[in-house]
Amino acid sequence: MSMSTAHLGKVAKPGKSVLEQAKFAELNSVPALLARNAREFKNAPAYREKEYGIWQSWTWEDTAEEIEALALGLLNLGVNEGDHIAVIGRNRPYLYWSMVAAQMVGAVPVPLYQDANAEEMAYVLGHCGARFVIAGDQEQVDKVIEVQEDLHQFEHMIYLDPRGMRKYDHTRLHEYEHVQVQGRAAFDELEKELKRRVEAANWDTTCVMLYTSGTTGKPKGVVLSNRNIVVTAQNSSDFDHLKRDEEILAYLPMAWVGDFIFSMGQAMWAGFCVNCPESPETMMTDLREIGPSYYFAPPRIFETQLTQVMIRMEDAGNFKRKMFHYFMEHAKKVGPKMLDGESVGLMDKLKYAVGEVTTYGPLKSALGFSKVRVGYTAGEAIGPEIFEFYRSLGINLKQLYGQTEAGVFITQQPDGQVRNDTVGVPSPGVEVKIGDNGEVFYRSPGTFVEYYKNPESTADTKDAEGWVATGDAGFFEEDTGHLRIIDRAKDVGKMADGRLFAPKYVENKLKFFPDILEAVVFGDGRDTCTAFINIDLTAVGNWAERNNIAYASYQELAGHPEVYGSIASHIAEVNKSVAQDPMLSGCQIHRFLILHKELDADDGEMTRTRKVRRKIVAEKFDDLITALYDGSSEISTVTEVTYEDGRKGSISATLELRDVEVQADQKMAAE
Amino acid sequence: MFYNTAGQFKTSYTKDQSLFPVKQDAILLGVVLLCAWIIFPMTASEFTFKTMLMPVLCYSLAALGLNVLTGFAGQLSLGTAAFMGVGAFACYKLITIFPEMNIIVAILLSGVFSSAVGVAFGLPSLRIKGFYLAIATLAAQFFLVWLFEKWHWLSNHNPSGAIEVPNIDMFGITVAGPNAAPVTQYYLILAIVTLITIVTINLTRGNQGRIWKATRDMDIAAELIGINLLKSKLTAFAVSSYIVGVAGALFVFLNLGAAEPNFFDIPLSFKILFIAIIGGLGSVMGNFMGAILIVALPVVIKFLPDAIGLEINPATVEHLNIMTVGALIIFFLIIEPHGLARLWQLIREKLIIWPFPH
Amino acid sequence: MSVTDLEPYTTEDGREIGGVVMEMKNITLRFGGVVAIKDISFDIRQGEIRAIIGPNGAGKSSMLNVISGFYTPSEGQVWYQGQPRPAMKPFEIARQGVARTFQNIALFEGMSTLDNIMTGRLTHMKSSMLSQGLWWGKAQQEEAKHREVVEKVIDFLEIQNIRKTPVGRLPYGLKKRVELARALAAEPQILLLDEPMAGMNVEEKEDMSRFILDVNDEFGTTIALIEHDMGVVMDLSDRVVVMDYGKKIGDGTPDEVRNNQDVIDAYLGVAN
Amino acid sequence: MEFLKKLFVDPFVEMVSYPDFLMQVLWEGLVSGVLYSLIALGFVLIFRSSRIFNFAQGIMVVFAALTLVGFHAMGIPAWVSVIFTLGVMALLAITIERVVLRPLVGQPDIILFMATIGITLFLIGGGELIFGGETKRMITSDLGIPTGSVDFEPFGGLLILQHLDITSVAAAVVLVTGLLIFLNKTRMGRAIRALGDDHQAALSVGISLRTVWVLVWFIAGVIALMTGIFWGARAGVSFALEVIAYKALPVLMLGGLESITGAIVGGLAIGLLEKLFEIYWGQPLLGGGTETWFAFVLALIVLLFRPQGLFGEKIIERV
Repeated sequence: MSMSTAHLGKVAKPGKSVLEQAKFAELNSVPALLARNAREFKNAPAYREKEYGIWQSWTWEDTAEEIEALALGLLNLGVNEGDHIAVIGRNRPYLYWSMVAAQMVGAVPVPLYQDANAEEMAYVLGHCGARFVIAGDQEQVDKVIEVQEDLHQFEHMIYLDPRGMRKYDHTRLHEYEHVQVQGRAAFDELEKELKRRVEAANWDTTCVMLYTSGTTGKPKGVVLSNRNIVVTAQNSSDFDHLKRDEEILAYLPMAWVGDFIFSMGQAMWAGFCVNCPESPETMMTDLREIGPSYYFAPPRIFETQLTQVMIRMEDAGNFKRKMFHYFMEHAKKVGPKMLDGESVGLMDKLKYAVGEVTTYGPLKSALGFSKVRVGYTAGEAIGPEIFEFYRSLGINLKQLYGQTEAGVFITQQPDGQVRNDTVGVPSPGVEVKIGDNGEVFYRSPGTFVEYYKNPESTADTKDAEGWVATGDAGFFEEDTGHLRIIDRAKDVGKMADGRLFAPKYVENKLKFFPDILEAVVFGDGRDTCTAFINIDLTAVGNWAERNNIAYASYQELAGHPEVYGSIASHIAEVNKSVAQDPMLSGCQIHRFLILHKELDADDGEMTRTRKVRRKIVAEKFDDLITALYDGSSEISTVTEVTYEDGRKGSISATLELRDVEVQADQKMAAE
Repeated sequence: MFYNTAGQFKTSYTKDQSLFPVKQDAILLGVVLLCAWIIFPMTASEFTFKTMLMPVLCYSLAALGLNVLTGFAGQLSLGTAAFMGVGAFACYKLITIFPEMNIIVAILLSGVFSSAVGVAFGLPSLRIKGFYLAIATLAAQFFLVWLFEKWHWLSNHNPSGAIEVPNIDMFGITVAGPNAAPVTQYYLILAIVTLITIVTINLTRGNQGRIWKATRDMDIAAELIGINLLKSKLTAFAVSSYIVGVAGALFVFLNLGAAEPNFFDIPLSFKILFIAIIGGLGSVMGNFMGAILIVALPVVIKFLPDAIGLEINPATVEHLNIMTVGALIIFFLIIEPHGLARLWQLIREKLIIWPFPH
Repeated sequence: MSVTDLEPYTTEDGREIGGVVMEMKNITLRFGGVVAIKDISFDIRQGEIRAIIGPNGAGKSSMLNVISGFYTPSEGQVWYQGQPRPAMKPFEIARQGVARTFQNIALFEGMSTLDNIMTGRLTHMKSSMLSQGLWWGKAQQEEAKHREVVEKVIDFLEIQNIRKTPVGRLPYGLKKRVELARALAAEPQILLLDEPMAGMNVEEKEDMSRFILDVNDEFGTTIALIEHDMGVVMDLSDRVVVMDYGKKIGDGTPDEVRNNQDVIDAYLGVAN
Repeated sequence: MEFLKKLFVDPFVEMVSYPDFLMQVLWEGLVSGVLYSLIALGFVLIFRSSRIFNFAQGIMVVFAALTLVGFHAMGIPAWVSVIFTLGVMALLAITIERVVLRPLVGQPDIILFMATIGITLFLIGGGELIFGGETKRMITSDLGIPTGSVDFEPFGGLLILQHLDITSVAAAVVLVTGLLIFLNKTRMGRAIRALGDDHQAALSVGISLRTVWVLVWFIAGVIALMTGIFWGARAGVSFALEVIAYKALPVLMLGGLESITGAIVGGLAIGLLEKLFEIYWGQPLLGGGTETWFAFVLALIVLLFRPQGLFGEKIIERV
């Protein structure tokens, strides 16, 4: 057996590399940025990956060499300009490089969600007509092989991790390193062609194609040009003063536009280092080790972390717990103010300093946030307590509003103007307007080119002047100029009595309670609103454990009368708050039930980014909705579920339906 | 708390295996070294040098030597003092026979003799294990001390068998003997102790350290994965006895100035063993903590009654001291059998995950 | 495929099986008056997975201990790489490329997972005590070089997240895996596994089987294992030796052994 | 040649020439040996029942003797003092079990060993604090132990047997016999013996481990008192006596840590041999004082050839 430590030797550089030779008129493509970085930042770290116990590092020079070798290898394999190259796998430097290498040879990189099942993968691969696939490991290779019969354009697959691959038929399979080795070997023949292709890129050629998960229907391929990505990266980097020495952790799906902008666009523009975790399981450890200075996470992650903090603190000794609560109380009072640059009293400052040593500092260290200079959350509304918790620790956490079609940025919060309920001001270079129906429109250099092979949808979304409909309803606050989002424009409906029905608005309020994981509100065109609730197993389970409540399953816990009671009181509280606003007061929830299963992407009830697919849920649980409105107090139902391994099964349950206290419409009554 | 490790990531094995992968530990050690090298010498009185600082260092070094054998290689020894004696007597003979020899060289060389004797008494370790071996090391203890007394050549025929250190110069400065300045001697001891400590840390964290620990943890498995047990044990005896011998020579030549054979008797062996155990078996830094405790304790017991105005005669102090040490050993074994070093490790871990309990 | 055919061949799943790498010739082992092994002969071929099975007390463990050199046979000889193996100490045999795991986990409890696996490399490490004491330079480089090999093993066996955990804190199943890692790190010619699945639950057994197959497959390591879980053995191994009361009662492919009447009587009959 | 003659011939010539002196030497060796055996027996009992290598055994001897003398000095009649002292030893056993052993159950052997060294120091310090450091006289006559001697004249020479020594040998024989009967015939005794082989089995007899521990430590205390009385009568009572405790250690090496027979035979052998060596080789050739180490070196050499000791069974190692 051999576990030789020698790597496949790099062939000595045969002369000036293509990236060094190529002439770029402007910094108008990712390869052009790479060439600049290799030239100017040379030995600064560009990528790191935790592997084999240490952070393997590549400088910008190394990176350029690696990417060019792969690009040559791709040419050698016969990649044509305009070909689509799918990239599937967890965040690894090699896969980021694959995307740049694809751009170098004039092909279009198409990153895919690695947890997509074979069927979903087949659709995307077929839709974009990928001739080449670059896969991370055996698992991804197997998925593609499973569906390759139906993919008429698919020709070659390159895999990264050779483990378990030895016995595969290698007529159409290639190992990543071998592709590079062959590419390097063919340098002399391919040099000219590669140079030509690299130089052929311009502002309007395609940089990347990203599939949006889409809340309804099949995913759409969003074509983003070099202009979209590079200009957006430049503007947003300037906005937050991102520099070469930032550290980020690349752990969000590579197929998601956010990751592409942060880990590719901004990283290439600003020249900072992208760090990839060892594995999803070690993500938190890796985060702590790296200590990123620039960090992005969806609200869900912040929420999970906060829940973890609270649970762990529950187990702490009396002294520590008291200390924690005492200083957190103080932090809530002065932390956000200090972050926004407001002045606070000397005593408060001193107390905060003590808190920093004993509580905030250690907490930030434990969470890996010690060095975060700029943090963002987006995708959904974040709970005010959660948002405030992180801000009060002194973490500069901000919100932004964006979408794939915009190359992420539409609005974002400048430093010092951070609030929970707005999404900030239009990003640099972005114009925003509000339509007659309240829908938000934008126009920017980041605005996407088109939906691939889908001119109708393109036309539906983007008008001739370049304005893009976001599909969200919102308004600008008059005094601050900040944008506030209410809900999806198409989800904002009318109650039977004509008042506004904004389910998301209510759902978000509900989800701010730690024991509510998801909520789905119904009521469009009806007299009253009702809701499905998903409890948060971690939070509720923990509560059950502390109160010695035994339960055998999620289902049993969900149906527990005490759980019902506490959820009912949460809803009543939300009703009070909803009732404040006359336009929305019709959205108070009159009846609810707690679902017997978690909404799940595998069952099609949510998107892969964990947004609820409202329509599918409504269809699937039709019987439950009927019961919510017919006054019955109990209903038996059978639901089909898909297990992790793809098998299907069904679960049956009898659910309780419960009424909730609602507020009389105070203002209307008063008038 | 204090241990914020965010951003301290390692990009090479060399860095990951460095002495202090965590920055804060390096800072802490820096502070300790600063105290040892600059602050203490600037502030200490002659008395403090002679009765506190220097004995702490010598005891630490001897305990470090014992720890190599017992803590790392798992071979319990009760004969440490005798090997210190071998070092001291060897050094005495070296400077008698070669009066021109540099004292540092003589001290470092005297360890070679104790090392050789250690290997000889270590030979049975392959066949004799555990407590049987511990008793066997007592053979060395009693035999060697007897030899120091009876073999008058060792003490240049001093009828009492005692050795007395003459005045010795090095580069024009008196470093040993009655005329030497304590601060000079302190620095010499400190330098040698620092050097040997660093070398020992290196030995114990690398391949040799793993070989010893494997021998200690499970000798049968160790042999079956390719460890030559005899070699492993004998190297442990050799290295351990070397360090112990140097500690003995240092103690007598640079601190005490004279010693009788029975100074190296079994109570000293036990004292070193306590230091190693209270400090923590299998630890390097623990020896220093243990030594500080054991040396400081009598002083505290002596001065504490004074401080609160109690008159206690010296004999009583001595008895109280012995009793307290005994109680302390039991106390430490009960609260943390792995010694002060482990205690510090636990505190450190707590600080790292602070404010979380786990 | 017949057992006596010693030409190299390729298995159905594409593994290369070579010539005989080790051969037991008429091994007898006695402890005082007790005969643990009685006149047993069999061979182990390059690249194969060879199992030794038998009911409790059949002498399997003693056989493995003879192979690893822990016991010296009272009679008979072990031939290794075409030569009779002279009487040697166990550590010398380990240095010839024979690595093993233990039925009752024999990890070094005072060390971390990483250090335990690093001990597997010690037969390959050369730097002197002196250079180790000085550390910076040769010893440090050597340490890093071997760490790299060890990390590949850690990656292979998927134990990255327990790298720096003291092994004393690990659950049983993981300890077994760390033991395998330690043996693998030695890059052995022959890997001996002493009841690798004893005391494991079904899931852990599946994992362990996969790792054993992967090791054999990826590195071509010759593996000899003893195990009394018949199902697992039959799935894993190329050839099986069956022992009972210290005697060999069967030898052949899993299918042959399964149909051997002596084996059915002595072992399967009892087990089922 | 001359040297070899001194080493191998002269001593034996000496022995044969003065057989009465040889007998005297053997007798004294035997007396010491009996006391070594007693102390070793204390060790073995404790080791068998709790795997504790009780380093404090020697100091218990001194402590017991000091307590006895101390009580007597307070004007308490000698035999009442003995009973009080036994009470103190019982108290000590209970205290040690509660304060030291119970919290340390399950720790590695070396930790327990260290704890007994801690006990040793505590007892030394405590004993000196209470009773003072100076050497005291054992209350031999108050206890009714005869102090005269019996003289024989074998082979025309002179052999003097001290009454004290005869009494101590006799008392030791009685004590050991009693102990053996206790260990073999009573339920409790069998439990103690069983504990050495199998904790579970001992527990199934229905006797709690703690009771057994207190009991063996108390028995060790009784043995200590007895040893203390006789040794103290010969050499005075002070902490210098602890050296005899070290003598029990090579006895244990020779006889094995768990063998009661080994302790007895080993003790006698070492007592005899070290005396012979000292008189016939040590004093004429080596300047004397060899008793401090002879027993250890002897045991070491024996162990090199028989690692399991004289009475241990051959160990078959398993993995």
